[in-house]
Amino acid sequence: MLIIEAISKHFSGSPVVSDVDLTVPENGFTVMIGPSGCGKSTFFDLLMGALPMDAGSIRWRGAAVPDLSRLAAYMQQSDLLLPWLGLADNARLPADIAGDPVARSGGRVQRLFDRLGLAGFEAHLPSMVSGGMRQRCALARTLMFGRDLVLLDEPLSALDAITRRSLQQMLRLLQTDFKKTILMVTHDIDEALLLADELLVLSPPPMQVTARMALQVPQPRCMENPQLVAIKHRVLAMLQEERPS
Amino acid sequence: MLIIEAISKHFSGSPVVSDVDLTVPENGFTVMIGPSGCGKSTFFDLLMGALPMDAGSIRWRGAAVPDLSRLAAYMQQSDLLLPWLGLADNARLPADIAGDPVARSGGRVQRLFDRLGLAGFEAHLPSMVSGGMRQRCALARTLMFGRDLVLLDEPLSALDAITRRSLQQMLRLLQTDFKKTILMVTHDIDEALLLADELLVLSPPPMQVTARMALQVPQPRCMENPQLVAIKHRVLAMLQEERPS
Amino acid sequence: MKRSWTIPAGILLVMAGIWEAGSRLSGLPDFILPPPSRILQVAVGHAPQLLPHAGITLVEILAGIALALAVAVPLAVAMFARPSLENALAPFLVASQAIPVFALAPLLVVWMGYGLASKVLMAAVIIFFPITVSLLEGFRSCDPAYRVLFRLMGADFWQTLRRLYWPWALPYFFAGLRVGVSVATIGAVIGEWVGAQQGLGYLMIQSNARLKTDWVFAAILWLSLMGLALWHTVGWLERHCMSWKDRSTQTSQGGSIR
Amino acid sequence: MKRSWTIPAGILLVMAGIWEAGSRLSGLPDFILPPPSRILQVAVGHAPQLLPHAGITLVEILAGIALALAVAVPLAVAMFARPSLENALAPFLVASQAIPVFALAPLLVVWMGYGLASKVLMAAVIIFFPITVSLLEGFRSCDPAYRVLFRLMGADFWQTLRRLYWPWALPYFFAGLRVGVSVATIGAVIGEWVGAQQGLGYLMIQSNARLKTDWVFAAILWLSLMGLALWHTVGWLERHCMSWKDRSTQTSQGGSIR
Amino acid sequence: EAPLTLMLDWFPNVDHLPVYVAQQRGYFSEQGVSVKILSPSDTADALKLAAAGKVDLAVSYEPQTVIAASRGIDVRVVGRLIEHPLTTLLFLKSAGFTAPADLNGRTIGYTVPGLMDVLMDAFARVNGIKDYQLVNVGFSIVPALSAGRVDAVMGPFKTYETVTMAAEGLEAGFFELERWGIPDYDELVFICGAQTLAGKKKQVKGFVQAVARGIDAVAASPDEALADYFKAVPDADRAVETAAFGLTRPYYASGQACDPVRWQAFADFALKHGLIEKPVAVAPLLPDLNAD
Ligand SMILES: Nc1ncnc2c1ncn2[C@@H]1O[C@H](COP(=O)(O)OP(=O)(O)OP(=O)(O)O)[C@@H](O)[C@H]1O
Ligand SMILES: Nc1ncnc2c1ncn2[C@@H]1O[C@H](COP(=O)(O)OP(=O)(O)OP(=O)(O)O)[C@@H](O)[C@H]1O
Ligand SMILES: Cc1ncc(C[n+]2csc(CCO)c2C)c(N)n1
Ligand SMILES: [Mg+2]
Ligand SMILES: [Mg+2]
Repeated sequence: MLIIEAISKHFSGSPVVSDVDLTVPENGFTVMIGPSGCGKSTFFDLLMGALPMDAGSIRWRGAAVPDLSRLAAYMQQSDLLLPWLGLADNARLPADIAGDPVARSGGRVQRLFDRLGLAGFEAHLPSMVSGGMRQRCALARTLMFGRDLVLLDEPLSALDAITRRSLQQMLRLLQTDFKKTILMVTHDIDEALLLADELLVLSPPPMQVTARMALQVPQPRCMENPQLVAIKHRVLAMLQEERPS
Repeated sequence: MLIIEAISKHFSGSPVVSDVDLTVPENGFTVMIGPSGCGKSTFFDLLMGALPMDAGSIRWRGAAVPDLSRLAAYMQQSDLLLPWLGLADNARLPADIAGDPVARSGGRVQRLFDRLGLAGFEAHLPSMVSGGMRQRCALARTLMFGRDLVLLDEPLSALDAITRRSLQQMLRLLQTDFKKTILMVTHDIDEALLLADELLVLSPPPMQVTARMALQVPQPRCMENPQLVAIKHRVLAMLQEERPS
Repeated sequence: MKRSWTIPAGILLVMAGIWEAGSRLSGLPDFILPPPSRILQVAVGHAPQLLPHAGITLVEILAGIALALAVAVPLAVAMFARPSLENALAPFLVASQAIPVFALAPLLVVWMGYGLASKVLMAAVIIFFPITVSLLEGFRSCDPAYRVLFRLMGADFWQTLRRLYWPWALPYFFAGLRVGVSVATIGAVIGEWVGAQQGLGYLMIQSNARLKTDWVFAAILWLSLMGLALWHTVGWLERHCMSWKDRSTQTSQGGSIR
Repeated sequence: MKRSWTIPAGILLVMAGIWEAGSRLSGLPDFILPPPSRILQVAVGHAPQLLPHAGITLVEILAGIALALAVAVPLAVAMFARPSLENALAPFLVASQAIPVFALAPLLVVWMGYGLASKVLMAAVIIFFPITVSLLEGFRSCDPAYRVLFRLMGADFWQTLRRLYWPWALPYFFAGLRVGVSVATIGAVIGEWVGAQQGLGYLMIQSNARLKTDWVFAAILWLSLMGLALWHTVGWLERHCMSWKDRSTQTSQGGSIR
Repeated sequence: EAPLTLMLDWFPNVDHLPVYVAQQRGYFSEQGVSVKILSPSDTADALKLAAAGKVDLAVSYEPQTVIAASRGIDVRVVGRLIEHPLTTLLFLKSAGFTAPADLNGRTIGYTVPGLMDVLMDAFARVNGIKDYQLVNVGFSIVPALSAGRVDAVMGPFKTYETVTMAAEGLEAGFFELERWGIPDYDELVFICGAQTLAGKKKQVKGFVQAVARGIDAVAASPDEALADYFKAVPDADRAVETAAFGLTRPYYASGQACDPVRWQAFADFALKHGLIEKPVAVAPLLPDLNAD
């Protein structure tokens, strides 16, 4: 279980994340949704220790940790692929750094690439593929971290509906079959509703949790489900009224 | 009227864009939708002359042009903000280059920033704002081009539902009130259906136009409209069956 | 970056101590390597004699840097704008680095006489090269996606230069400038080979011939101080011109590195 | 980039023509500036005498470059890894550039004798500096977002160096190396100032003393050719090491620039 | 007053003292010339620039002048400053050499490649030094000697480098060239370009006469002469230059006319030992300033 308590952060005077608590059960799938610029990426950076937090504490499996940098895989909002490496080499990077032999990690990368529709582009440089393909490669790299906790910041934002659908299924698989604990940011409410065990609606900055909804709809879900449609309208209304202007 | 005929492009042997024809009526709003990596960005680059095309011709208002580099404003898929300039300066760049005095362009930028929810962030550097804010700044910069034709490559992909809704309205305004001719790529089918006069469904690479649908639903539209729902299902089905795997 | 003066000063003291002890114990005579105490004594005690020379050399260095910049920047821009020009000029620029002064000295005298000009020119010849090469490499490293953007905005070459290439190449420029100002000291000294009647280089040659090694090293000490001052000036200038980097160090994009 | 030899060769011819005509018409005597025809005649006609000297100098240059690299790369890495070290060492590195050879010559004689070592050392002292400075600036220019990524992947400093900082700084490294190999020629010549019995620098001093200015310039010609060869070798190496840039020039991200 | 430029062979030192005396005491003015004294960047520069007419007069060495003549460089010797060789084969007294033959099997340094090495070879041949090794020490003469890297150095002046060594507590011994088989020659001479001489003969003559008066004045009152010198060259090292002056005094030229026979002998010797490649007839080098 991941327990986050009272995390705060300000940038030069203005608070960006304000006293956020969060509990993600082991093997849970928590999705965060909130207005653009509300502080989601900053929050993830705080969790990962990429930014120092002003206040707050993190506990993972009962133990207090300063941050999740050694515990979680993190897919940042921008792809951050190395321009001089081919896609497969980019994806293999975490395994390479962990010292895995290419022979072993190569197979895993290949399977991921097949699943992500990147087969045939292993040797392409990031500048030679489309934006969506770069995003998928970054996702592949994140999955190569091989960690139990996965933080995803808008992982599917550059993908078309069909590819997105397929990768959503893959993310579910990750949770169910590979027992990962997932924390994800998305702007797509449908995506959130299809995937989340728990949905957090966030406020404009300073970011706070406005609503916490447990979704007990069983998988596989479908957006026609009236329960989901109802939640969708509630979430939309909430986001709408939060808007200052 | 923009008339594009038989544009083709290949990269080292493999065709990416194959014989695409397109007609965008003056003041029209054409939306392109297609699988990730199918060649949409490449197609836009070809139109803008950022990439040389293998074959094809472009006519604008009756005259043949080699490309649209002097005629169209182009918002690329990545934001390409200059990291050393503040957001407002980044947005003002096209005006600066055109030689507009700051006094004049400053007001326009300010109005755009208000509209885009960037007010208060004029002096922030791109690295100090969120992904969605960067995307909005890039959109503001594109609109500062002040050209009649606007090419948008996934302009709203990093935005939350509410902000996105508001900017969709703004894009409509651009068409109706400012008489722009708009060609846009999106992965969001709802967005396409809400905005398009004509919707083009594209095939996986080599990119071809699979279907062309004129949407005569009057504005303002709403996704509950049964006509749109029907089209949405058709498009989804089309994209689905195109998928090779 | 905050710069502390204590560590280098400490190292300097320790090194000077070792050197002092070494030169007293090893029996290496003063005219080969004078002990630091002796050098300091001359450098400080004879400052009234040294400073006028140092002043002359400093003027040459500054003028040399100015001339080098006035040549290097347009040259790098021209070679970047016209690769054929680069192709055509590069051999001559590289060749210019292979010419020792004594081959040029009589020519310089014939063409420019004994004034400041020949010294400034020699210094500039040495300084301009790293700046040109680095700047050119910096221009070239510019991301093509941005180039396309600027072309689409209708920017001509000069606008793109001012707003894109130049800020993009700034760190390269400063790397070149750092090297340039560091070798500027020796550039001016070498310039003083040519018919100088004053300046630290002149003083060094004379003192060397007269076996006054302590004076040679005192002059080197002054030169080094000048070089350091220039180096720190460039560092300050760099931080000033690229202050946006400081402003954005702690961001959600960048994160802080511990 | 395709390099055409015709344009520089053409410029060279035109320049040589002007120089030739100038030196015939102006009455500037041969012993101050020999006409190019004379220089060429010596450089080619006496190649059998010149080449052995050139060979020695080339060995010194190459050894100097190797030594400089062996020092510069670890030094830049160390200073990047420990900014306090940079802080502590920078003054000494900058000072090292302010020391003229003749001040060091006696020391070199005492410590290293008259062998190859002193020449190689002199060359290396001159070459290592631009490489170190450029490489350090390159390491520093690395995007912090990538640094964070590597830290999150659990990469230690060496892994990050190998997979991120080094490839990132490569263009800077090559800018420094270009400058380094170009000044390597003069570095070796300066090294030959003292204690050499052969080499182009030795030949130049000798020819100068015997008023054989044409030989001095013929030696410079050979030196320049060596410098050029090194320069192009670096260019080739750069294109080779950064071939990914070529592969990605024509892309939907980059576009082709007309 | 007609302006004349004089470029020295090296940085100013007591070798040039008579010139400074002439300047300080207004001898040049009395001859209707004003002299600007320049230092060269290299000893060869003075000769080159004089030959090219870019300076009017230069201080040069007889060996250098002969080499220039053999290369067809048109110079004229118009006067003398030092009338015997000062160049020596110098060593540490502690080495205990008493005759050149003691240098058999030794390492010998030299200062200027192309000049001193050739002279050394000639010296060795004349004096039967065998299997010695030559090393170019540049001007790191004393370090090379005291570090034991070389046993002797060809090139230092017996009147100057010996003194700088003494100042460092090193006693120098030396073999004088003219005593050991090298033809006697004029160490320092005044030269000018052929064109310059043709155009400014009167001024050049005036210059030479003024220098001759300077030399006479040095002989007459050495202490005042030295004082004048220090006035003109304030940053000279007093102790060293005073001592060097004492050693140099006997060598200031007694007359301004060069001896053609002695010059020819040296030129022939130079040809024989490879200092020059083409024979030199010295007569055209040594114009008679008094003839018209
Ligand atoms: N260095 C900084 N200085 C000032 N403000 C900053 C800095 N870094 C981030 N911010 C602010 O923090 C806020 C949150 O940014 P963040 O990237 O976390 O948003 P986000 O929720 O991820 O948005 P998006 O959905 O658009 O990606 C923004 O308003 C941004 O301007
Ligand atoms: N230099 C290149 N060499 C080889 N293939 C390339 C090159 N540049 C682009 N491609 C290929 O062209 C195809 C189309 O890319 P493009 O960026 O146009 O896709 P897209 O439709 O914009 O996708 P997305 O929706 O993911 O942005 C991709 O399959 C890509 O691999
Ligand atoms: C004080 C004094 N010492 C030595 C020399 C000798 N010298 C210096 S260079 C050179 C060779 C000519 O190129 C000679 C003989 C001098 N002139 N003055
Ligand atoms: Mg974000
Ligand atoms: Mg795209």
